[in-house]
Amino acid sequence: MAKILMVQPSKCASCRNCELACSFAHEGVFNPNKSRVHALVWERLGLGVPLMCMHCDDAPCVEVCMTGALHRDEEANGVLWDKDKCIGCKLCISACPFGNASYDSETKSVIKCDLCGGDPECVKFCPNEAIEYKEADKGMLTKKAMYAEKFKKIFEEVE
Amino acid sequence: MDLSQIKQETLVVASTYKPEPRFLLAVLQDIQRKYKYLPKQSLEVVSEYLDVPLTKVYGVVTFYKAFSLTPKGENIIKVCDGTACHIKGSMNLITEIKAVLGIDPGQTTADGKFSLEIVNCIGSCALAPVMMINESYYGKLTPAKLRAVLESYREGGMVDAK
Amino acid sequence: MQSSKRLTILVCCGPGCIANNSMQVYEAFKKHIAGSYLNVEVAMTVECECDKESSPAIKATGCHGLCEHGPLVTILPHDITYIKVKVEDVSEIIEKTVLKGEVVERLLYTDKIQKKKLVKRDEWTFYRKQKKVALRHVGLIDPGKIDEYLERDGYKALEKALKDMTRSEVIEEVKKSGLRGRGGGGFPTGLKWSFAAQAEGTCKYVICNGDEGDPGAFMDRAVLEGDGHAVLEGMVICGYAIGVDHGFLYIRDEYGLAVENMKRAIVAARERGFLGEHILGTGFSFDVEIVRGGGAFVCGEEMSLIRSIEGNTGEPVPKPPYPADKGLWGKPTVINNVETWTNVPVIINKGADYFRSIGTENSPGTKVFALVGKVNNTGLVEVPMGTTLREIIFEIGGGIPKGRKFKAVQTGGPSGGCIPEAKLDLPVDFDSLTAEGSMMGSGGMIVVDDRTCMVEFARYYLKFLSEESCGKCVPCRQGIKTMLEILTDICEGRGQEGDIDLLVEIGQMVQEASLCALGKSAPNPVLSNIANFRVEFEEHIKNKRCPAGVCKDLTAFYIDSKICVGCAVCAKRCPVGAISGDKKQLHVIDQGKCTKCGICMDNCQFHAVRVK
Amino acid sequence: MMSSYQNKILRVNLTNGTASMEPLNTKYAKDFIGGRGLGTKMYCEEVGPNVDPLSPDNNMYLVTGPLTGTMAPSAGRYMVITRGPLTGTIACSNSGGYFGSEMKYAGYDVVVIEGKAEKPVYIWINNDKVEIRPADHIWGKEVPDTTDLLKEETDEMAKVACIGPGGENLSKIACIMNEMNRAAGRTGVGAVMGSKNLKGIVVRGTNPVHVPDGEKFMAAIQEARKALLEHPVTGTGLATYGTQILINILDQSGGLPVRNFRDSGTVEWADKTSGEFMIEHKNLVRNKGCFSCVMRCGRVTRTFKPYAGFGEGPEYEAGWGFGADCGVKDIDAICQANFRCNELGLDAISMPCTIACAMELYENGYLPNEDAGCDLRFGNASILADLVTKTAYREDIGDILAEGSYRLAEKYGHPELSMSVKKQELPAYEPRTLQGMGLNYATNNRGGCHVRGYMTAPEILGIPVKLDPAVTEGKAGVCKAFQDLTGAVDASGFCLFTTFAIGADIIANVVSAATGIEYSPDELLKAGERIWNLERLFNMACGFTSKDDTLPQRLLQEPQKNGSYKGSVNRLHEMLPEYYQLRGWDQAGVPTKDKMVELGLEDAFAQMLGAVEAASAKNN
Amino acid sequence: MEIIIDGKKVEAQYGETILEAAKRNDVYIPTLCHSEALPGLATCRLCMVEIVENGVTKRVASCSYPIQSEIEVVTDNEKLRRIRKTLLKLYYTMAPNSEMIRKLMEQQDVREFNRCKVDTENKCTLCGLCVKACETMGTNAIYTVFRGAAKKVGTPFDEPSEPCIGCGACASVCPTNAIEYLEENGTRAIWGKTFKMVQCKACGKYFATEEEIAYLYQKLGDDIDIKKCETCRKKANANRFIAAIKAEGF
Repeated sequence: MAKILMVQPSKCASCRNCELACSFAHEGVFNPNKSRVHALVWERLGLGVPLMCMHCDDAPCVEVCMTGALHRDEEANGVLWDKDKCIGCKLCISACPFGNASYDSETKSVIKCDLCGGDPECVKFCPNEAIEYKEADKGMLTKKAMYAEKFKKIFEEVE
Repeated sequence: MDLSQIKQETLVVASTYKPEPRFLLAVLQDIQRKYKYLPKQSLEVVSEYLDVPLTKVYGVVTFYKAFSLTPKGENIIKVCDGTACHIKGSMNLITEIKAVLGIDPGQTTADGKFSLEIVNCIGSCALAPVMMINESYYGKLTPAKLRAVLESYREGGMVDAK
Repeated sequence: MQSSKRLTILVCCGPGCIANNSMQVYEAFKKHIAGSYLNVEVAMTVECECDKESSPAIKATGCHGLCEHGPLVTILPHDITYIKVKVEDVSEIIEKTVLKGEVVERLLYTDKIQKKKLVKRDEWTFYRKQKKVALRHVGLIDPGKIDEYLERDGYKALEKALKDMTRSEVIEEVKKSGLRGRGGGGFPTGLKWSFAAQAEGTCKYVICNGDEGDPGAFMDRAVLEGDGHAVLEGMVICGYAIGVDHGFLYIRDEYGLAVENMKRAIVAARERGFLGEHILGTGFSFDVEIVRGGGAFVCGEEMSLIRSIEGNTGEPVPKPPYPADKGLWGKPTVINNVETWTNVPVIINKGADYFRSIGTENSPGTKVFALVGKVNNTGLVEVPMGTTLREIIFEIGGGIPKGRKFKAVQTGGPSGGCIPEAKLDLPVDFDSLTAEGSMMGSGGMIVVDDRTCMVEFARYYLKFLSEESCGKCVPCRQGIKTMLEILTDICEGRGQEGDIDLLVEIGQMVQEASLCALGKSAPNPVLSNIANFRVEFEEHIKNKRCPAGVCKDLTAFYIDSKICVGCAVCAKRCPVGAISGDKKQLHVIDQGKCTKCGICMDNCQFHAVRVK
Repeated sequence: MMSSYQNKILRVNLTNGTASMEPLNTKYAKDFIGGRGLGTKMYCEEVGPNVDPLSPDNNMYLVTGPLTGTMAPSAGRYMVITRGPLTGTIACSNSGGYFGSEMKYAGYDVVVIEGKAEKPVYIWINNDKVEIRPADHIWGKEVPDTTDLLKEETDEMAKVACIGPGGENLSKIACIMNEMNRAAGRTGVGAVMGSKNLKGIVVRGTNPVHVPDGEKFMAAIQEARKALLEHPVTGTGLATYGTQILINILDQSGGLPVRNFRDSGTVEWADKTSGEFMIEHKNLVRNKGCFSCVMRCGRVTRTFKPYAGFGEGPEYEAGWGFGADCGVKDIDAICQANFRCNELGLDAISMPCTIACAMELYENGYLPNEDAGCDLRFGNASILADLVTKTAYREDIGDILAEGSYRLAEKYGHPELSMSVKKQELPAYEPRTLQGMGLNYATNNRGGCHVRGYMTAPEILGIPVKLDPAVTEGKAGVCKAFQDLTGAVDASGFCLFTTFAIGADIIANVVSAATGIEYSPDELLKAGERIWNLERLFNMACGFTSKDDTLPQRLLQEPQKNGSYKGSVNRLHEMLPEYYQLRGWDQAGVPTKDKMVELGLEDAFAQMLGAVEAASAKNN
Repeated sequence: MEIIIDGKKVEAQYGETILEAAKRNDVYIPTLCHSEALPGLATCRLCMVEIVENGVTKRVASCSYPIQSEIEVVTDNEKLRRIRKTLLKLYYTMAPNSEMIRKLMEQQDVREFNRCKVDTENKCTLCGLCVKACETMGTNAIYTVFRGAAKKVGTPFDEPSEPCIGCGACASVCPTNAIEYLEENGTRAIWGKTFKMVQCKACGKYFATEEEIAYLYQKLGDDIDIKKCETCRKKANANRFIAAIKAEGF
């Protein structure tokens, strides 16, 4: 079974090493603004939540992409972005219900998790094991689904 | 002309073709023939009828020489600038027409009587330099002959200047 | 030509003649016959020994070729041809020639080479050197009457192909004939067909390219107007050969008569079973649809034309894939030009060997040219490939008018180049013209004399091309624009040292880098003019002088006092009254008033008007 | 060459309401690295000695290090350099969190604040757009509300450094808070900001920080990361228990100061205030790290009734301060008081130490009841949070607490009861047990402070080697080495805690890879020494002499009451001369010219001498 | 199949373009109008290479020439350099201030060409990527109008184009940054059309045009909820985690 990224915010130390590792791996510089993962920090709660593309099975970003730049890659078990095929309409960014993609107008790039080709930097550099990349056993998938279900409910309440 | 009438008429013209994009040129040609130009409203109707984006309709209209977006004068002068006519002095005709009517190619006189166009070969090279006014040919023109022809149209009639 | 004994009046209604009021002449004949014939009917019949037919036929035919002298009227079976016939001549012709068989001397053609008036058309030097294959029926038949086509072996080739030949045999025959595309490129037609036949996909198309955009060419128009069935027959044969059931005829919308005549031809062919379902009772079906072009020279380029049929702007797309693989709507498509199609029935009917017997080894058959410009016999000519330019211009064309000096002949239109006097003995075929930096093109042949400025002439073509380029690729759009700017500078006295080399540099790049044939050939007029008339360019740049007296900023006319006889023609013709002088006295041009139109120079029979 | 510096300085003048940018002085950057070093150099150049700390003439320098904003582990720090109102020395206060790195991403190595705004303002730095905005509506608000409001008004993703009521009311123990709970805590820098009518600085940056050679840099930091993660203290200890783990360690070592150092050594209930107990007692919610941190010593904590609250901390020194030093054994009360310090923007070391001082004054009867307004006896947990609040707002007794322990004790006639050096309160390490720490306190350029030469490491923790705390021999050398190393670490952007696991070699390696300037470990230490000496020169120019290199009397004379080192005093006199000598100073603690030339500080030295002469001339 | 590029044997797939094969084998060929997302324009002609196919030597645009036989490709020789240089002179007259053109000129060692009129205002080289992008989006808001030297990219009658959603894909694909695109005060302006932007329900940031949102609803159906900017959506998402964590007692 393919691996998936698992995030446990309760373990996040808000150190944002994930952002640094990600931006360095992808951009060659340190710039959290261009990271594919963001540890959003609630200062009052002292809580960080690392967020990146959820690699949805039926991803709206893929659906709106007219050139196939965003596509589901079965081998990677994720939603990948092909720079060469992107025309910069940026609709994927608005389409993502989780806000997990952004656009860098300087480099004309969609900034979005690409799973680092199977060895995610954020995972490697997370000191607290808040982000893990694991074989998705049945239990974890259920957990992910459970999370999603729970969030959906809360989301509705928030809205 | 009132807009709804143009729309109505355009639709009538367009409806003689199946609503397929490939008939775009054909429909436009028929409308051009009807009005001597393509009213904006017609383009919109055609765009909708054939399901061709208006941008593309406009792109096609401006691409081909057969189409005009501005109304034409009562009499359309087409001066041939085919090669044979060119080497036989067609540009002198243009100069002369400008002197007489005060219009450049592509323009229409203020009184709406004449429009001037430069066209590619009209296949009458033997009569070079040649021009057409509406459907009539005037060949082997000299500035003097040209002036007479124009005068005759001005008076509303036409003259056999051949 | 005398195959029919029937009394027939042929009125040329080709484009040149129509412009000379030939339709009115035709109408006048009809009116006169209708109004007066009853009186002469018996006499006519007896005298003419016509068979069962009882009334003379009046035909509005396609172009006879010698447009310069139109309208041309030929009376058969007497085989008397009159030139420059006016409406007022009609009653005299009926009275004298139709009724009595007499010749009206003043309407006869004076052959300048043979130096005598000639009655029969075939005797004219203009026709003697010609060989009509593509134009075999044009001018002889009424295109509106399918029977006239049938009488002359029309649709026999189709019948032969359908009933006696397999598809591959048809293609083989065309391949064997060596027929090359008459639209300009000269690609072997049979090969093109075989590619399309092999291409995958069941839906394929046949297209006739009738988008004759060359300024100075009108042979396709003549065929479409004068012998549409020949085109249709060629297309149907191709359709059979490559397994297609649908064809398109793309005709310039400006060719109103051609469109009308082709429409009628299609209807008639359908009625007779040569088009439509189950052609000639076989299982083969094929139909043709007319598409009117929108007026764009680039649509002569096959991919552009295809895009145009699809309802798009006529922008070319990169090749390969070629239309034979991916053409109209992405399907395999054979696209040939009008003249190519008309040759097909001849090849099938008479065989490839016959066809090969005409013309040269590598360019068999004939080629139709529109011979225009500074030549006496302006018009359409068809000659076997290999005929020399000299024969065409000085024999068929009758040489240069007004005793002026031949300077060059431009072939291939905007895609071609100029050929100077030194190369006049060049046999005309695809390869020899290309070798000279020109090309066959669709068959425009423009003769220019010493009153043509070769710089301005190149500029003219570039101006044309800058407007006609679709503008898609940069070398073509910007290259032409830049070259035009430089040439305009040269013509207007702003030429700079190095401009010629720059033109060559850009020109060569445009040839190499352009996307389609329009761009690839666009620099030809400039490059060939530079190659052959470099001195004239240099004269413009260095001495700010236009030797031909065309570029107004670089021209001043004067009247040579040693030559002027004071005939006052120049003064009379001058549109601005810039020339004065007493009768029989030296005339003088007022440089302040002169607009440099050159009319004085063109009209002075003594060649007294000179360029400073 | 591409380096991790942004090579740009932002200068905001609040008097004129102007903002300008200028290039970084690369020579200064090379010699002083950044942070504390670069800031001090700039301060000395641009301001000089003897400026009233709370006057508009006192500039404030927010300075990042070359590692700030990079992925160097635990290196997201910035420094505030100014002249401190509490001590009158060069003040330099260090903070972590995200503010420093965000400043770097906005494109600045240094932000200089000059002058004084007429009315309360805040500065909004959005990359290269800089605005000075009115802050009347926020003035008076506590730190969390201020932070939220400023972000709301600017950018949710922005980072805020601000003062609370403590700074507004010019408390000399006020600090600058960033991300609500991170503090540039000591020497009263919050009051400097308050004196400028500057409520906060909001910064948002989206620019990159480059390194000259990515591969080389990553290799360097990987080595550092590995060392940090594998070390028991930095890898697991701090993450699990935070710095509060030291309570039990110091208590067991007999080095825990108790009740304003009166009952020092050990206290039986110390473990009830320890990091371990906070876990047991469920105070700890989770651990937290600053930007790029791998040690994650931060504590997210909650407290229970009657001291219910939520916040961060405490650090060991604050926990000790409100705990052992005030004689309080209720962890909830300790935590809650610490929360209040953060919310109000007060130094959580000086604050409890000042309270402890007040308690002793009170118990001794020097501080009258009517002034105290409450039962100020040691161990009264219920008054802590309230006293913090009163200090920030300068209410009642708070008005004098806000001045720090020295001025408090002085007011009530017993300055010797202020456990401070150069008027700054001593932190949680008993110099009578930790002899070397005593030397560090005494010689420290910013007064009573543990983070300039953390002698606890060798003397208690055995890092890098265990030294007997009771011994004075050799301590001068160790102390100097620690001080110099700390100088370089503070300049680089690294967190001082990294030095538990990594030494000058690795640090030099990382700094070299980031800056593209090759620093050998020796050169790095030399830079640290240069910084230390420049600070010393500044202080001397301000009138500080070797007389100020001392400890409170009690520590030098009064035997320690409890613990393993019961009966000991600090033997500073055994260490100080050696220390001066090792530093290349004369017996009066004045830097020698030769040493100054060696360090390239001759200009500053001349300037200092000039100032001293001018001062003595004025006195005469 | 095997082809030869610059003397080196490389593997190529039947039907792929020369440019693709070259790129895969790290052979650089200059391009301007090439985009893998919108292939086949072949308008810039900078990618001309020389090939020998069936014994015939010719120069072709590598971006669109399919490999159908074992050809030999030369990507750089005197003739090709001359073509590129001359071509770049023309580019200079069109878009002298475009960074991309300047870069290519520098790379190909071409100096400023001032013999002819230089359009200092212009940056567009009419490569056609914008039109193709717009077409790909299915919006068809812009098209090439007129032809030849007068050709330009535009909207019908030069008026704001009704179907334009303001996505800016055209500007994004433009290699010479010729398309102006201005976002300020809650509006976005492009191609003469000014769009009202939608404000994030949470933070108030203007994040998309109304038309873009409508387009998305049309594509994705009404289930999708686009009322917030991506940052706030991310925050909302984070909030869901936080709520869950809170529910579990921190």
